[in-house]
Amino acid sequence: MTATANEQRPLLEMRDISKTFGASKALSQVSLTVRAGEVHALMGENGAGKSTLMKILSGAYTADPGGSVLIEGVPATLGDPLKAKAYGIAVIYQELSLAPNLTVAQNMFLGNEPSRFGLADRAEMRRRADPILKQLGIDFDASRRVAELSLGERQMVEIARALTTNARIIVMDEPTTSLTSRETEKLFDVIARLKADGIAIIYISHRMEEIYQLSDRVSVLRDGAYVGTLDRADLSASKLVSMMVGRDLSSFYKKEHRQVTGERAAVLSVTNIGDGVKVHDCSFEVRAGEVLGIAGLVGSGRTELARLVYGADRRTTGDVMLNGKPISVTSPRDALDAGIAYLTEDRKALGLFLDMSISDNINIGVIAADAKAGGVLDFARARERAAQAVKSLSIRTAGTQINVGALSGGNQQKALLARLLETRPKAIILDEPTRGVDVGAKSEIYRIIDELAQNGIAIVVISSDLPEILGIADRVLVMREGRIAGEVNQPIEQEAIMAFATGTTGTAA
Amino acid sequence: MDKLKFRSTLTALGMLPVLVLLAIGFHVLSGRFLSVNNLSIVMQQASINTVLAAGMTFVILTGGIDLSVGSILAASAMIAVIVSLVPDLGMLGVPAAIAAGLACGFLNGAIIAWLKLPPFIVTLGSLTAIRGVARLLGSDTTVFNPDLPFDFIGNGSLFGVPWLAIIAIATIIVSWFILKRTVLGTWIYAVGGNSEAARLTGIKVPLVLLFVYSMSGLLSGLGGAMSAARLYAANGLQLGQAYELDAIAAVILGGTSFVGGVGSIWGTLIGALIIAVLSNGLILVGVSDIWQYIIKGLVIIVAVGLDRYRLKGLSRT
Amino acid sequence: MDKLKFRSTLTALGMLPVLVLLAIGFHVLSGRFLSVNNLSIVMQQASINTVLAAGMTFVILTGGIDLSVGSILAASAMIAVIVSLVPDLGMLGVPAAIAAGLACGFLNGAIIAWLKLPPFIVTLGSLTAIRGVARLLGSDTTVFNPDLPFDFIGNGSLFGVPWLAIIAIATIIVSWFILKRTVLGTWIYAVGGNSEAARLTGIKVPLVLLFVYSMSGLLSGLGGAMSAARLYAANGLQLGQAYELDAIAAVILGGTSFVGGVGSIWGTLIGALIIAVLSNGLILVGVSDIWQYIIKGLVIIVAVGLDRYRLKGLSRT
Amino acid sequence: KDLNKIGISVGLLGNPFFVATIKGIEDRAKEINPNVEVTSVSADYDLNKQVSQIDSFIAAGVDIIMLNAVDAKAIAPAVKKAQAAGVVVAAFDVSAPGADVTVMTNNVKAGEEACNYIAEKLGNKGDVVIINGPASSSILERVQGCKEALGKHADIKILSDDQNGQGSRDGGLAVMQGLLTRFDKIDAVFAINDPTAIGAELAAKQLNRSEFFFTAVDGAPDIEKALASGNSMIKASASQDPYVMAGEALKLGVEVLNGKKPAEPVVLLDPQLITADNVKDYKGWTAAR
Ligand SMILES: Nc1ncnc2c1ncn2[C@@H]1O[C@H](COP(=O)(O)OP(=O)(O)OP(=O)(O)O)[C@@H](O)[C@H]1O
Ligand SMILES: Nc1ncnc2c1ncn2[C@@H]1O[C@H](COP(=O)(O)OP(=O)(O)OP(=O)(O)O)[C@@H](O)[C@H]1O
Ligand SMILES: [Mg+2]
Ligand SMILES: [Mg+2]
Repeated sequence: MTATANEQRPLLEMRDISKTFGASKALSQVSLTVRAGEVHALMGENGAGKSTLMKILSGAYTADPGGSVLIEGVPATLGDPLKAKAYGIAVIYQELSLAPNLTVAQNMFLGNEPSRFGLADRAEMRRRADPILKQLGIDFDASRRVAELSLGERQMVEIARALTTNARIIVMDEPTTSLTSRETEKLFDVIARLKADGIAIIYISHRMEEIYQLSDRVSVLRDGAYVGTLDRADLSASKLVSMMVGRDLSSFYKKEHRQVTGERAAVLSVTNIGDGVKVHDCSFEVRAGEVLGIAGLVGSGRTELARLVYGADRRTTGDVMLNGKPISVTSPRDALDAGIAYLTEDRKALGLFLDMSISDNINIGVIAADAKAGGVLDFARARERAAQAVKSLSIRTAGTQINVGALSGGNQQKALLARLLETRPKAIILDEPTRGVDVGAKSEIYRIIDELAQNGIAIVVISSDLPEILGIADRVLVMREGRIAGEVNQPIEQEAIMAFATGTTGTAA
Repeated sequence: MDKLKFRSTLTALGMLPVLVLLAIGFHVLSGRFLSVNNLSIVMQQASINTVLAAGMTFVILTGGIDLSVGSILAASAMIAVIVSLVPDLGMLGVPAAIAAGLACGFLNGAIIAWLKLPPFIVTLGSLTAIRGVARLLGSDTTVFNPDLPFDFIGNGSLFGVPWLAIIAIATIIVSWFILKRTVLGTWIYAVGGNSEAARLTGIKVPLVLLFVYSMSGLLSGLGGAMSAARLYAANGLQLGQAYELDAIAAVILGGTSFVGGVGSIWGTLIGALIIAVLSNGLILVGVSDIWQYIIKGLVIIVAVGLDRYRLKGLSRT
Repeated sequence: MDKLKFRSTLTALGMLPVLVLLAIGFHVLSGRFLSVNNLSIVMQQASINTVLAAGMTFVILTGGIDLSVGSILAASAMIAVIVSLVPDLGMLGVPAAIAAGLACGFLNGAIIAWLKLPPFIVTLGSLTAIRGVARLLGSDTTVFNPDLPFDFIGNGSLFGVPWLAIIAIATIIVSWFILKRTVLGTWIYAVGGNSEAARLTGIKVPLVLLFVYSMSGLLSGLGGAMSAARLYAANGLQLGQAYELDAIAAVILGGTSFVGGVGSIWGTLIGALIIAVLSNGLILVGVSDIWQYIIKGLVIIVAVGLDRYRLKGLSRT
Repeated sequence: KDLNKIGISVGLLGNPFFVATIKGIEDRAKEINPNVEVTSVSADYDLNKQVSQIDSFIAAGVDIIMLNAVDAKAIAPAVKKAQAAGVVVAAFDVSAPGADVTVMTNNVKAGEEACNYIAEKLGNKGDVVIINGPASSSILERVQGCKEALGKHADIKILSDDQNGQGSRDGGLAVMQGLLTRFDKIDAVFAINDPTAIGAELAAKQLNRSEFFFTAVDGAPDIEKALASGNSMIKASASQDPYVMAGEALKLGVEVLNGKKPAEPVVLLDPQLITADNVKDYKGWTAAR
């Protein structure tokens, strides 16, 4: 396959693309060549410039003058999304770009509505939407409003949207961050078909196994510069990683040193919790130093469960106990005061204050406790905490006073994690802790989780990334349709989890 | 499923229950509120605000605001009367007013869409500037035409329904059609819901903004013509003062969200009717002016409160 | 680095260049604008709006709005004058006014924070209702007290600086301190930046909202006392009409974002000064009332436009 | 016909002037029928609002509408509509074309008297400032009367007449501050009403300017005090009597209601110039009657 692809004329050539944001350079002189019918993976650490390059391709950003883009050898003028669309470029954006107030179908055809004389043709829209949704195995209705969907479901809508246009080049910027293996497989089927139709796919992901499985060629960016391209045949983990980070990165997720015995006391116990709508009758407990994984399909209610425990939503049934004592949790404040912390899966919408500094973001949970008399901020203490956190979590930044919004995804995630840790929790719930985080940062986050566990903190990790769950969890609960469908103990097997998640074996353990 | 259906019906009804309650309350207290005669008066009184609020709905749906509607109304009304005084061409007053409103709205829209300035400041600026122009048009006095050729608009009726009310209803229906049946309508909602996402899908956000502010201007111009037709006169200084607040209140009472993207034009109609019913009903009941203020303010708050409570009882989020 | 520094200085300066330009322009045209005497007048005229706008800054930083400031000012001014008429206790007029303002603001805040109703509607309701209360307080007439015990506030000065201006500056400094130096200030920015994230980090969002609306009320009350001291009188109906627009304009001119989370109190001060300079300067130059409207409106738009352009020239996004 | 229900619409309630008119109407009405129902509303100087109020009054079945027109010309159609519905319209303070009766102050004369006083005091020579207000008929007439009076004297110069003090203390103060900076020497100021004059005087006191004096129109309660104090820069005000004026309008209106056509449909009441000398005999707006 690579042989035939090699002979083809490139479908897309990007030459010497640079992009400056204010005073910082996100891309310098990057070039990229993509052929028809290939899956071209684009890799690089967080902040390497992958999304920026793709946004230039899609017309969301205009590149600095000097570079050029050729499509089928003809220079193309991009610079506005409509033009890019006309060239047959479709993009699945990393930061989901859906209008939450519109329905799934409306979002899929936004800017591209089937119409007669300017009148929206809803029947036609449904007619064209349904097969695409079916192809992706989407089981929610196209008339649902996007605001009601879970993050994973939204990502599926974003993917479906890219398939509505007759694109020649489809960019997928981390399409699977909130997807579990079942949805991911569906996506891969679709990709295979697109490929067979001669459509070029630029695929960005931080999940190595996806890259191995899919890509024909891999290009790597580092610090906004082009590093090189590998053919499928030359692909190896160590080579890729060293190209990406410029140094060797030894193994990630190890946990041999941690041993949890059944004797340890339960720190967090939840009994029969439910909200009467999306979560029913869930019970579990986590012991000190234990990492409890929660798996399940997209929309199975894992996030909802975590939010109930944390008091972010109101529960209708159930109790929460910490260290054997019942606690009353009716708001996140209560949970934090008791010693339960929660890392949200949606760091932009629900986690960070993008217009505030890194230091403020890290300190926001503890400034009240640190404050001097009269609620006056203790700047020295805050600076110290921020500097300490930046060091111990190796957050890569020019300083602690710059806006957190200027950090790359992985570093934003670490900053958010730092905020939770400052509150010195006894139990901590991590919802998709490595969503959109690069390999380097991922392994650091795993290291942090490991350290926390060693310090006797009870940890719950919700993740859609099955290898991740397999790698770090001591025990896995599987959710299906708002209930705990089963528990998988060591040795943890992928098949067992999937069987519970899809409901092909018996019910609750 | 039944519960879901019931819920969506209730949501769509919005503030209608409040409107009905108010109407019944006033009737019980005054014994005259629900007379045909009075209802026609209420409709007339609501009509101009309804037309302004329809335009405002477009604007607020995109997440913007238009403070200049009152001033545009005043300037257009001036033009309507001035043109109506031209012999033989008097009927042109109405299109002239509408065109003037459209021009003002277009200007607002152009500045907001292309120069990307905040709508609040731009329309606050034009609120002031256009008010000045309106005064200038009549050299700061009242212009008056007792033989207004299009006075039927303001004072006539068709099969017992005042023309003003017919125009208002027509405006609502046209607005509904644009918002719910055309592609443009979807774009308006999309821009309000997530303007960056809209841009990325290739929607020309500036054109959408230009449209909504132009629409608001056009409808303010229509409101000016209606006002002129009703009063046979216009005054650049006094006319339309603080109308923007009433229009915005109608929109928000009707359930349209200030951040954009959520709301319906029918809600706006009900909101405008609630405001008119309050003003008329309180006079009918004989409440003194001072207490009218107090009661009006409280009713507005309580109405939205009830609405929230009603919706909350149904959902759990 | 140098370029970065230059840029951030310019951003912090905000509309200051516009203010300076306006001042110089008016001085050239009138030859009197920059006299000590006139500057003191401008400061006085800006002072009440500055105080209201400071409160409004708190509110807008959380993404809310307070339309009721003008009405609260009127009610508090009434109370200030009425209390000042009590023999021997006259000086209590000032604290009484402030307390009344605080109470109104607290009410607004309580409804918004706990019943979760939209701020626009709640404060529109209280704009109307409190206006009614203000009229009721004086049985709908002007109350006046030619021997106001605290009239020095309105007409006296300290080392040549009018007391009104001193109060306004003090308000700005206190506000700055709260916003930038206290925990509460950080929470206010956090709630405005992302209120759901704020809730999830354990910030008691309702309490923060309660605080900002109370603050806005309190400062409106202070504004009422200042107005009473300046005029020796108060009128429940006329006082403070449309002041909310001026206050909001000052905040937005000062660069605070309508969606919350971004902005500074110094910007607000400059915004309020721009508005006062415009009003005073145009009279000084002898522009007629009508043209004052037109020019004021245009200048406001142009000023924000210039500001945008200035920032754009520096970044490329 | 009996007098059962009265609707009053005034330009702006909350102005003590209109409070006095309403009291005048209520007192006269109670004399005729102690159980009379009176509803008073404020049009806030909005013609649309006033027309709506008139519509509502018609629907509420009032016998008489006591009208203080927001616009002396443009109110005509609404008056006609009310009369067509069998309601008597009695206008006060501002003329309303076609009204059954109108009782108002002679505003031209008020302006004239106030400015004659200026001319006299200045010895027919000097620089005068007119602080204008919202362009309503009564204010236009006052300014007209003033200008006529001053125009008779070639040596009197009008420095400014196009600044709007909004008819309020607040506006008067702000405008006067600007005018005082603009003009180094002023000999006299005519303010279109009392609140404007008081506000303007505050500005003068603040800036330590005392080379001039004020006259105004109204005779409001606060100006009584100022005049009585003797040290005020306000020297005279052409006073109106809102209580009597509105009461008179109601009386004439009731006569029309009973089928008696008034001899004179428009009654002009002469203003009375009050000064420090005669203020103690002046019966003010809020005086108990
Ligand atoms: N709108 C913007 N304004 C300023 N800087 C930006 C902007 N967008 C991106 N950057 C910066 O440009 C650089 C490249 O960002 P980009 O989002 O392209 O990285 P990425 O490779 O997609 O990373 P990730 O894997 O985390 O998605 C980063 O340093 C980022 O901070
Ligand atoms: N705000 C909301 N309103 C209505 N329904 C919602 C809302 N948020 C989530 N849901 C629904 O609740 C169900 C559970 O969502 P939840 O986010 O808990 O799932 P999840 O297992 O975390 O999935 P994901 O991996 O997609 O995050 C989904 O079917 C989703 O559609
Ligand atoms: Mg990216
Ligand atoms: Mg989830």
